[in-house]
Amino acid sequence: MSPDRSTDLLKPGVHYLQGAQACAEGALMAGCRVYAGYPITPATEIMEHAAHRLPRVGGRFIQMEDEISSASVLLGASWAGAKAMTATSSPGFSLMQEVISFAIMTETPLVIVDVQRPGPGQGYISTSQEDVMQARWGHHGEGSIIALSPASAQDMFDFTIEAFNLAERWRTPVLVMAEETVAHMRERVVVPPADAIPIVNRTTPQDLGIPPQSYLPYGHAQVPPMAVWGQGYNINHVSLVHHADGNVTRYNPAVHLENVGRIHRKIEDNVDAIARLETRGLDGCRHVLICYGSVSRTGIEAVREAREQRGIPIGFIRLNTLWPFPERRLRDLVPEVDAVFVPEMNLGMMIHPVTEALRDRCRRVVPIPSLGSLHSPGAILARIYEEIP
Amino acid sequence: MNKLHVNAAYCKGCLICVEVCPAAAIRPCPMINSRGYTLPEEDDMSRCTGCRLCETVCPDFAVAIETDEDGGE
Amino acid sequence: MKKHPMLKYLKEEAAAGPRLPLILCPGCGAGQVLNYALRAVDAVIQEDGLRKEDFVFISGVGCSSRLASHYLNFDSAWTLHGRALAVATGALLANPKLKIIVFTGDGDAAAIGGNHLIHTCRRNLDLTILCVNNGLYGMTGGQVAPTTPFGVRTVTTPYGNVEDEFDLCRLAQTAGATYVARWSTAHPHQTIKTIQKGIRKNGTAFIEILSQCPVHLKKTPAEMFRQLKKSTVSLKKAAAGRAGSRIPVGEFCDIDKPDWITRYQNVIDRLQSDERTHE
Amino acid sequence: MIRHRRFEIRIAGYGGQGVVTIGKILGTAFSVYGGWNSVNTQSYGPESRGGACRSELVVADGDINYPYVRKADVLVALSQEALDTYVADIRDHAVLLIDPRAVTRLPGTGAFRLVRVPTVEIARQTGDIKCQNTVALGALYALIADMIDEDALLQAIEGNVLPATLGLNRAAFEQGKRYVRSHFAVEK
Repeated sequence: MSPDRSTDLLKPGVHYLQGAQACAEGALMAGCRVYAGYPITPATEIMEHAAHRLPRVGGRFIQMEDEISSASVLLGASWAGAKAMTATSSPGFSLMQEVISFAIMTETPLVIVDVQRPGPGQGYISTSQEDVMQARWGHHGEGSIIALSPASAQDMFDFTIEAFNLAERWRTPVLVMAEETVAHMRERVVVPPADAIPIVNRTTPQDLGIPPQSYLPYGHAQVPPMAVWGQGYNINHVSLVHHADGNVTRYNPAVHLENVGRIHRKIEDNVDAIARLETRGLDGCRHVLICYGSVSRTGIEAVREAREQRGIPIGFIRLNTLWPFPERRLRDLVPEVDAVFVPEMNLGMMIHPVTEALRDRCRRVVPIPSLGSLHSPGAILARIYEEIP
Repeated sequence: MNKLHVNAAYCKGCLICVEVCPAAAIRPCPMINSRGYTLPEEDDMSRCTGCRLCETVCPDFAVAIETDEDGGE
Repeated sequence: MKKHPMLKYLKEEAAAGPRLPLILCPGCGAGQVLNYALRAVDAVIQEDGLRKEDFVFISGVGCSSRLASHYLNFDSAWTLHGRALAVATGALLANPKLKIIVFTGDGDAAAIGGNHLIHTCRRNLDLTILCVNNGLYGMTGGQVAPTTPFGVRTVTTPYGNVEDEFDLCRLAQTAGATYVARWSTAHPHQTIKTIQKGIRKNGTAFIEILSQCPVHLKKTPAEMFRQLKKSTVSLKKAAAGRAGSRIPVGEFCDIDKPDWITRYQNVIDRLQSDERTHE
Repeated sequence: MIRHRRFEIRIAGYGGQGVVTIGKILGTAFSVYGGWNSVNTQSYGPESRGGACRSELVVADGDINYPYVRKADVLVALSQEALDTYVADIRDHAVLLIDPRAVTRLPGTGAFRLVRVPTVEIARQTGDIKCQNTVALGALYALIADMIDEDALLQAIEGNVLPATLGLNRAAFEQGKRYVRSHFAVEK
């Protein structure tokens, strides 16, 4: 039963796992065979589990000297053909931003898990959603990002697999914005049979019948096929503004716009294919509560109680994907409402894109902040009752 | 006789090739070219032993020595 | 016209136009190091029956790192400042069969990437590190580097450097690299042989190549080349106390010990045999 | 005992008593073998090394949204500090399972059912004081036996302890269970 003693991937069936373990197991299931990391609370359990399991599935684990090198390892591993992951917590996530920017520009599939803890500075080692803006805007330069927000141990398994699939599909770094809450809780995790788990692998030039002499590492399609090192494609990964063939000699702003514009659009144009959200009770609702991650567990409880106790017509939306932000979808789903409540474990971050999306759909947007701990349902409920007497 | 080939598009006129030539077979060209560089040129190629040190030290992949063997290929 | 023999390994023309000449300044030693490295690779390919696609070149940021920017007709990557060794670590872990050569400079390897250099050597990862040491930051305009000697004036030490320089070979050797050598651009044949040895070494090979920056040190390339030759001395003579102010060159160490991949593979094999015993 | 829609167990003591392991075993038993949902969390902070330690389990027959204990139905207190810290957060008529050697000061008032189990003593007699936690687990099981099968717990123990200690842990579990069954009326 214990995954610690299995020599293969996690067996189909019911397991009882910590979110951190589920995350590492999801990665292995998705095909991750290189893991590099640096210890940091509260993300360390992912790394420890990876250290334990990687050699048992024929992969390789390495503990690096810092978070920068951990993230850098993923670049080389990905180019050499492996699916690769690291996990860290907020201060380490800050250190990885340059690599994230680099991975966006070189269109390198890799997965970074951030088990968020509160800041700024060392802050504390409890739970947090304070990095959700850093996920989108922390890296220097343009270029969109994909960031997922798990809320349970099952999500930690499922979303990590999805993160690898999205990374390979869109040839881009993908972030799993976990929280201490979800990384440390133990819950039932149901593992489907391996053949029922969709696994995406990157498109190679061989897949498209492109021979080395006509291969363009940054061309052919909105998501260019990616050659693997060692197969004769002489692929050169480069983050300076480049032409489709990887040539960096003649910079000009038009090439820059084409290069970075495509990298940005391949994510943003496909927001509906990438982003997912969950809804409850939106029909006829007069108010809506929008949240993500573990706060959605408390949020749905508060919504249920508000409806049961006082008959308040309040709907519920959970953002499974934080970025790209599904603005159009949100506008389609939310009718004209009075109040929009946004509980977050920060002082109000995702409330900004929510407000921008629903600015003409509602009369007010109400932040419900919490720092360092998960809101209790009562805390959210109290704020709802305050606003809707 | 061996022949010195200088790729004028690549050569930046550092003249390390002239510096290293053990036989003093090549020399700086007295003319400055259109890119502002002084390129190497043949001096007395009868002295060239075909050691190719000039090729080996060239930072710009700009010089090449053609020997009789090359011609025979 | 006969072309330079190593051009067969470079991308002269590509869809978006010509890539050569190299972006480097006239007489830059980094171009020579590229020439030497390609000759070493050429020899290893021919003598050891390796294929061109077995080789990968990885660099960080700086003058020498431009060597892997987009010229090579090999698999390659021009990566982040200081992080080339970490990126190379990832590639090695993903595919240990790759022969990975890292181009780095003294700033890239010893300052911003100093920690990665130490730990790469300590782990004895099977990489060949070619550190082009010109004693300063060339690309950004000649600032002081960890390898700039005491007293030298640069744009950021206008009154003379108050710090001592790093001896990178001693550092790499102490940290655990299995093959450590130093030559200069003025030692072409020794450098080429040493790089071949480094590629064949199963473990971390750290090769420092003293190089010239004619632009920032304001001398002609030929003068600098001559000076490099004069300012170096063999390790043997240095050991006999005859170095004076000259820099020792030669092989600092050449030892045998299992590399990281071998040791990790032992772990994988042990786990699998444990599992078989239990079944 | 009535089958609660949501049932909350808090186990507290100090580091080294195996508090976290009991939580894992209980969670596995309920979720994997018992047909319930459960969420197991543990106190998390630098102070949890050797100092105060807490493990929580929320059990429900439906979805568990809020993952933490709000008012415990059962508080297992293995140290005085644990009791002092958490006794205020128990539901009316909750079960208070304590080791009387460790917990000597009890609240004067409050509606709770007290179950005193000398876990350390029983563990010593069973063979090793390290299995204090499985003694407490056996005692706890005897109190919630209407919610879960003994077999579910025994399977969960097997998956969560070292194979070499399995026999000892099974025996400790049995002794804890028997103690409560034979003393329950007295304690009540």
